[in-house]
Amino acid sequence: APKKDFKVAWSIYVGWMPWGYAADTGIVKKWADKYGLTIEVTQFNDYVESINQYTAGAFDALTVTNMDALSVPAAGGVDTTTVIVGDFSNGNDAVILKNKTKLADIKGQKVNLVEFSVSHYLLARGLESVKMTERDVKVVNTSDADMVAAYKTKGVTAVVTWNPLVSEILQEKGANNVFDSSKIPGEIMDLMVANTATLKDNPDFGKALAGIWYETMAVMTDTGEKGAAARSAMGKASGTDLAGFDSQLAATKLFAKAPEAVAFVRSPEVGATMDRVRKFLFAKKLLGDAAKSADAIGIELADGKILGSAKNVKFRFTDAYMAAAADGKL
Amino acid sequence: MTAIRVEHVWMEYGDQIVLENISLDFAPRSFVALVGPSGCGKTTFLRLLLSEERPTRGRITVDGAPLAPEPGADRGVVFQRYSVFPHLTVLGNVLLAAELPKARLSGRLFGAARRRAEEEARALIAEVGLAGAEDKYPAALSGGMQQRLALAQALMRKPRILLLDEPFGALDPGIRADIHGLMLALWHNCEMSVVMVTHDLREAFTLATRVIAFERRRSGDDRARFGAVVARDIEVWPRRIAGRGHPTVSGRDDPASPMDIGRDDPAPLAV
Amino acid sequence: MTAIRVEHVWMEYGDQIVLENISLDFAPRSFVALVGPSGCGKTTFLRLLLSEERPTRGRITVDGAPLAPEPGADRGVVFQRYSVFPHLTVLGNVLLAAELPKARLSGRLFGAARRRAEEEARALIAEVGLAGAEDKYPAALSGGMQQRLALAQALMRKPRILLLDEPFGALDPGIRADIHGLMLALWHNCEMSVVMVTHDLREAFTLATRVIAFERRRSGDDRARFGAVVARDIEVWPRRIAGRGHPTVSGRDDPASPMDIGRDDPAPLAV
Amino acid sequence: MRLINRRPDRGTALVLAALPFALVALAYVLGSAERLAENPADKLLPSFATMAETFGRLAFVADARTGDYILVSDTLASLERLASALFISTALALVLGLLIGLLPLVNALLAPFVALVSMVPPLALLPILFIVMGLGEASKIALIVIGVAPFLTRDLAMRVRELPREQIIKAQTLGASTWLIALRIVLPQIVPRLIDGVRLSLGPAFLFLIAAEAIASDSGLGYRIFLVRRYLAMDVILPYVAWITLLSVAIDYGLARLRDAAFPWFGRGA
Amino acid sequence: MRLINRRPDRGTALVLAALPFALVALAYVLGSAERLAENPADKLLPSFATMAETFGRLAFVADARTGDYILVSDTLASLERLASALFISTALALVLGLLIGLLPLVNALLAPFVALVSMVPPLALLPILFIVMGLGEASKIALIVIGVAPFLTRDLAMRVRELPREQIIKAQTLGASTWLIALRIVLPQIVPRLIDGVRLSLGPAFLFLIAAEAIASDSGLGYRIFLVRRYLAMDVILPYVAWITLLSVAIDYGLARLRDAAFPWFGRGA
Ligand SMILES: Nc1ncnc2c1ncn2[C@@H]1O[C@H](COP(=O)(O)OP(=O)(O)OP(=O)(O)O)[C@@H](O)[C@H]1O
Ligand SMILES: Nc1ncnc2c1ncn2[C@@H]1O[C@H](COP(=O)(O)OP(=O)(O)OP(=O)(O)O)[C@@H](O)[C@H]1O
Ligand SMILES: [Mg+2]
Ligand SMILES: [Mg+2]
Repeated sequence: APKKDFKVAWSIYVGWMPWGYAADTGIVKKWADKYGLTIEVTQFNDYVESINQYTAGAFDALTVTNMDALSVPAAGGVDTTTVIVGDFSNGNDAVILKNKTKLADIKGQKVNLVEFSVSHYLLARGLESVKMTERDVKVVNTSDADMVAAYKTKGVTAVVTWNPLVSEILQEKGANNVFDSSKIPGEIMDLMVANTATLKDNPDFGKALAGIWYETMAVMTDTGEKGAAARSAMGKASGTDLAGFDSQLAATKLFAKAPEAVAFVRSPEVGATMDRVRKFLFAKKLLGDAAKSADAIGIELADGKILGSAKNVKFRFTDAYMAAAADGKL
Repeated sequence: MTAIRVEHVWMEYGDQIVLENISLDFAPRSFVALVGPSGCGKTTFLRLLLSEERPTRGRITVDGAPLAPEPGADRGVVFQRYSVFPHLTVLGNVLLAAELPKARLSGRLFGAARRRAEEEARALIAEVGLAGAEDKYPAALSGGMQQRLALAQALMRKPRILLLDEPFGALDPGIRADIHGLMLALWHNCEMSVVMVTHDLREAFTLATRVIAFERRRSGDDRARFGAVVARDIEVWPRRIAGRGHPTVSGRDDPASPMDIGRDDPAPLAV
Repeated sequence: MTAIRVEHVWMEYGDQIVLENISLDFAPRSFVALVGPSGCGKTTFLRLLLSEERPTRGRITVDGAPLAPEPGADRGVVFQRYSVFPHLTVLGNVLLAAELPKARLSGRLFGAARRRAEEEARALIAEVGLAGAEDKYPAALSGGMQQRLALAQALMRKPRILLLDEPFGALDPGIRADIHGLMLALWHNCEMSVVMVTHDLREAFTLATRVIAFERRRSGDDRARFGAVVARDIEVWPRRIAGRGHPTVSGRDDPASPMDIGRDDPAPLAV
Repeated sequence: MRLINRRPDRGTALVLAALPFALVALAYVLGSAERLAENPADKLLPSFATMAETFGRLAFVADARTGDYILVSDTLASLERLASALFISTALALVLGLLIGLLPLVNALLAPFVALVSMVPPLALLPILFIVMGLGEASKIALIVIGVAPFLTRDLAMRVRELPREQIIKAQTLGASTWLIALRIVLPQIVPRLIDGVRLSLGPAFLFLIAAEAIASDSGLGYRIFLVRRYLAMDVILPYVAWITLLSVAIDYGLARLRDAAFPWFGRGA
Repeated sequence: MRLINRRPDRGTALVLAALPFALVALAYVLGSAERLAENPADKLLPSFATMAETFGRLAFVADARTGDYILVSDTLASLERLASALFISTALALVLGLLIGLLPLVNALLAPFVALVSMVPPLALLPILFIVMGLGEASKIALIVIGVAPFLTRDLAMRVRELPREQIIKAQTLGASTWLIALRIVLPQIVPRLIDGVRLSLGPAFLFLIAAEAIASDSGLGYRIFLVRRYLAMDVILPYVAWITLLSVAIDYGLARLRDAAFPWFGRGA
C-alpha cells in the first residue's frame, strides 16, 4: 500500500557505515524530503537481529548480504528486492590459520566460525578449491563478538571471519590469511534490500535510497579533506579510526558510482553466484523445511531470468534504482 | 450478650489428640480463667476460639450462631509469645488499634479524631506502665514491656471477647497488680467476656468468675494418644458480676511486706 | 570456687542509662534471685554476666580474674524468650549439650559414649516432664514445653555459673514444683552458682540464698535518664548452704488444696 | 470472609493456576494466526502444529549423519554443564557465605569483594576468561559460576546473619567452638535456605548457560538456540525455550521436595 | 577468644577489605606486564597507564563533532534506562509479590505463572519482544523488567509469607480489613526487604541492560562495550566494566543507607 513513512535498518559493517553517516549528516532527510517521505534509519549492533526484525516486518529496508537475504527473509516468505548493490567483499572475509600457511593444512582441524554465515560459505568455497569438503574439518559455532578473544586461546587454530575481526586477528604473530574473499570476487555482496511489495507500491522510496547512497558515496570517495573527514567519522562510529577504516575499505570493492553497480548486477556472475549460494543453503537445510530442492525458492535476476521456482519468487535483483541514479533520473 | 458455647470439640494434630471432646458453656460477660499443666492444650483452645484453627470435630457457637470462620474485631487477643508490630513505635502500636477500624481506607486518623485517639492511647500506655517509652520500637523494649504493650493494644479495641494467653507471666508483682486493676475495671465497664490462660492460681481466683482446669488423661507412656479434657470447672464464690461494683483487687492493698516469705504455695491442681 | 564480683558497673544504650553504678559480690555457690520491676534492667544484667554485652563502665571479675570476654561453657543460660534450636528434636537439643564439648571435631558422639549421653539426656528430659516428646521438633511444642527444653539443655552441661531469666514463668504450679526440686538437687550436688531472674517472690525466697532487688530511681517523667540501682539485698534466713542436706522445697509437700484461694499476694516490692 | 482467609480448594486452585497460561497461549494462537494469514511462511510466530512437528523431529528423529537425537544430546550437554556449575557455585557459596556471615574477620575481608564481584557484568570480561580457562567446557562452567555464585554467597551470608543471635550465644555456653557452631548450629539451618537460593538462581544459571554456549560450542540447548536464531527459526527456538523452562521448573520442584523431605523442621517457625 | 567473637577494629577492617582488591590488582599488573613484555601491542591486558589514558579521553575530552563527553552521555543513557526499568520492576514486584504472598487466591492464580516466567531465558525471545515493543527505549526497559521483576516478585512473596502468622491474626482482631492489613502491616514491613531485593538484582539488571544495548542502540555503556569488543579494545572495556561496577556499588550503598534511614526498626529483631 502507498505510504509515506519508512524504516530502514542497518548494522555496523564497513560497507554499510555510509548509511549511518548519511543519517547523521542530513543526507537521508534531504532525499526523503525531496520525495515527500520520512525515512527513519535505525542502527543495529547485532546484525542477526536486524535481519530478524526486517523479516518479521518491523522494517521496510535492510542492509544484508546476498546469502543472508536468501536464507532468512526470502526463505521466510518475505519477498525481497535488492535496491542497491553497495559492494562486494574483496578480502574482508578470510580463513585464518595459526602457524600454518596453506589452506590445505586445515584438514582435521577445528574451525571456529559463525555457522550458516558468509564465513561458513567462504570456508565451503575454500575447501572446494583444495578438493576437500566440510567433513575434513570440524566446525565450532563461535559468536563473532568473541572471535578475536577466541583466537588468542590455545585450543583455537583455525578461524573464518570478517573484518574488522580479520585485521585484528592478523596482527597476531603466526596468524596467516590462507584464503579470503578476494579469491571468490563478487560472491559475497553487501546489499540494501527492501520489501518487494512496499517498493512496488512506493517506487519513490527506492529512488530515495539510491539518491542517499550515491550522494554519500560521492562525499566518501572524495580524495580531499571532505572525504577523509567523512571516512574518519564512519571509522569512529564503527569503533576504529581513519586508518583502520581505510584498511577495511581496501578489502572492499565499493561500487561508488552507479554505472559500475549497474554493470555488475547485470553481469552473469550474479546468477552463477546465487546458484552456488542457494545450493549451499539447501545443503545446510536453510531454505526452509518445506524445500524439496534448491529450486524451491525462485530468484529473479536483473535481466528477468529466474533461478528455481517461478511460482515462488522471493528474492529479486533489479537495476531499476541504480540505473535511475546512473542516468541522473532521481 | 456474648454467650460462647463449645460443643464436643476435638482437636488433633496428625495422630496426636490435643483436645478430647470438650464441651463448655460460657455465660455472657463471664471472666473465665483457664489453667492446666504446660502442654495440655490451653493455647490450642484459645486458637480455636480465635478461629485461627478449626476443630477437627465438634463446633463452637457465639450467641447461638456458629463462630465466625476467621479472626475478627469482636475477639481481641494477647498471645503467649508477645507479638507486637516491630515496625511501629509503642504509641503507633496502640494507636493502630484505633486507626484500623475507624479509617477503613487509609488506616490512619488525622486532625481531631487522631488527637482523641492519641490521648486515649497515651492514657492506656501510662496505665500499663509504659509512659516514657511511647516512641521506642519494640526491639528496644524488655520482655515484660512488650507483653504490656500487646495488652494495651488489645485493650484499646475493647473487644466483646478478650482472649489472653498468660498475659501477665513476665510482669513483676507491682505492675501486675496495677494491670489486674485495669483489667477488672474494663471488664466491669465494657460489654466484655474474657478467657484467660494463666499458671497463677491466685491470679485465676482473684480475677475470674469461673476457673476451668484442663488435664490430659494418662495411661502409661502412651500419653500422647489421649487429649485434654475438662478436669475441674469451678464457679468462684462469692459470685462476681460484671458491672456490679469494683471489688478491690486483693494484691493491691495488701499490707504484706516483700520480706514476708515462707507462705505456702498454691499447690498444683490435684493431678 | 566461683566468686563473681561486679564493680561499679554502668550500662547505657545511647543516652538511656539502664544500669547505674551496680556493685555486687556473689559468694561461691550462691543461689541469687534477682527481682525488680519489668524493664528495670535484669535481663541486661544477665547479659553482662554472660559477656553478651560489655559494661559501658566498671568491670566484672570471676575468682579475681576479669570475666572472659565471650560466652563460654562455664556459664550456662536460659533466655527469657525460650531459645532452642529449631532444627533439632527435643532429644537432639539436649544431647547437643553433651556432644559439643566432648566431640570437638565432629560434634557428634558414637557408640557407648553416645548411649551414655543419650541415657542421661532422656533422664533429664523426663525430669522436666517432656518424656514422650523426645522426637518432636520445637515448632510442635507448647510455650512451657519449649521453656523446659531450654532448661534441660542448660542443665545437661552443669555449668559453674547458671544464668536463668524467668525460667519458670510459663510453667504450671505442678511442673514448676518438680523443677524447683530438680534445680535444688543440682545446685546441691554440682559445683554451681546460680543467678535467677524471677517475678515470683515466693519462688525467689524458696530457692535462693540471697534475693537482690533492682529498682530504677524516679524523678518526674524523666525516668529514662536514671538507671537501675540495687534497692535491696537480702540474705535468706535460715541460711541455705549448697551441698548441706536437701531442704524440702516448700511447695512440693504443701497440703494446701488448689481451691485454697484468697490468700494474700506477695506484695510488690515497696517502690 | 476476608480475601486474606479465602483459600481455593484443589480444583479451583488448578483452574486458577491454568488461567494465565491459557491466556498467554490464546494470545499466542491469535497473534500467530494473524501473522500466518498475512504470510504463510512467517517465521516469527509459527503455529503450534509447526512447532510440535519441529520439536518431534528434533526429539525423536535421529540425525542422519551422527545418529544422535538432537534434543537429547543438546539437553545432556547443557545439563552436564549446568550441574557442574551449580555444584561448584553451591559449594563455594556454602563455604564463603557461612564464613562471611559467621566470622566478622572474614566478613571484613571478603564481604566488600564479593559484593563488588556480584556487580561485575561477567559477559564483558569474557576475553580474559577465555585466556585463563581456554575455550572449552571449563570457561562455560566458569561463566555460570561467576554469574551465580556471588549472588548465592551474598544471599547466604545474609541468611546466616538472620539467625537469632541467642542461638549462637547459647551454643557458646554449651561449649561449642567456632568450628562446631558452624558445623552443628549454622550449617544444618542454612542448607534448606541454600536450596531456596539455588532455586531462585536457576533462571540466571540457564541464562549464563545459554550465553556461554552461544559463544563457542557445538552442542547444547543454548548452542542450538543461537544457531537457529541466524535464520529466525522460531519453530525451534520457542519449543527449546519451553523445554528449558520445563526443565528449570522440574529442577525447582525437585529441589523444593528435597528440602521438605530432608528438613522437616524448616519453615515451621520455632 | 573464639574466631566468631573476634571483631576487627576500623583500621584492620579497612586493611582487610582492601586486601582482596590489592591481590586482584597485583595479579592483573603481573599478567599485564608479562604479556606486554612479550608483545608490546597486546590488547588483552593493557597497562593501567593505558587504561587511565583511554578512560580520561572518554571522560574528559568532548567529542569533536557532537560536543558530547562519551562517558557522560553513555552513562546518562544507561542510567535512564536502568532507573525506569528498576522503577517499573519494583512497582510490579511490590504489588504482585504482596498480593501473591498475602492472598491465597492470587497465590493460586499467579504463583505458578510467575515461577515459570522467572525461568524463561528472556534473551532467547528477543525477536518477539522487539516486534511487540519496537526497537526504542521501551523494549530495552522491557527486557530488564522481564529479567528482574519475576525474581523480585518471587522473593518478595516469600518474604511476605515469612511474616509471623500471629501478626496477621492480631491485625484481624484489631479490625483490619484485607486492604488495611496490606497497607499498614505488610507493606511497611516489606519495603525494606524489597530494597534489599533490588540491591541483589542490580547485577542482573546491568546484565540485561548491556544485553539490550548490545543489540540495537547508539548510546549507552553496553553499546560502547560491544562496539569496541570486536577490536578487543580492552583498554576501553575494562575501565567501562570498572565504571559499571562502581555505579552499581554506589547504588547498592545508597539503597542500604536509604533503608537504614527510612526503616530504623529494621533488622533489629522484635
Ligand atoms: N537494644 C536496646 N536499645 C535501647 N534500649 C534497650 C535495648 N535493650 C533494652 N533496652 C532498655 O533497657 C531497659 C532494661 O531492659 P531489660 O530487658 O534488661 O529489662 P528487664 O528488667 O529484663 O525487664 P523484664 O522483666 O520486662 O524482662 C528497658 O527499659 C529497655 O527499654
Ligand atoms: N503444630 C503442632 N503440631 C503438632 N503438635 C502440636 C502443634 N502445636 C501444638 N502441638 C501440641 O499440642 C499440645 C498442646 O499445645 P498448647 O500450646 O496448646 O499447650 P499449652 O496448654 O498452651 O501449654 P503451655 O502452658 O506450655 O503454653 C502440645 O503437646 C504440643 O506438643
Ligand atoms: Mg500455651
Ligand atoms: Mg527481662
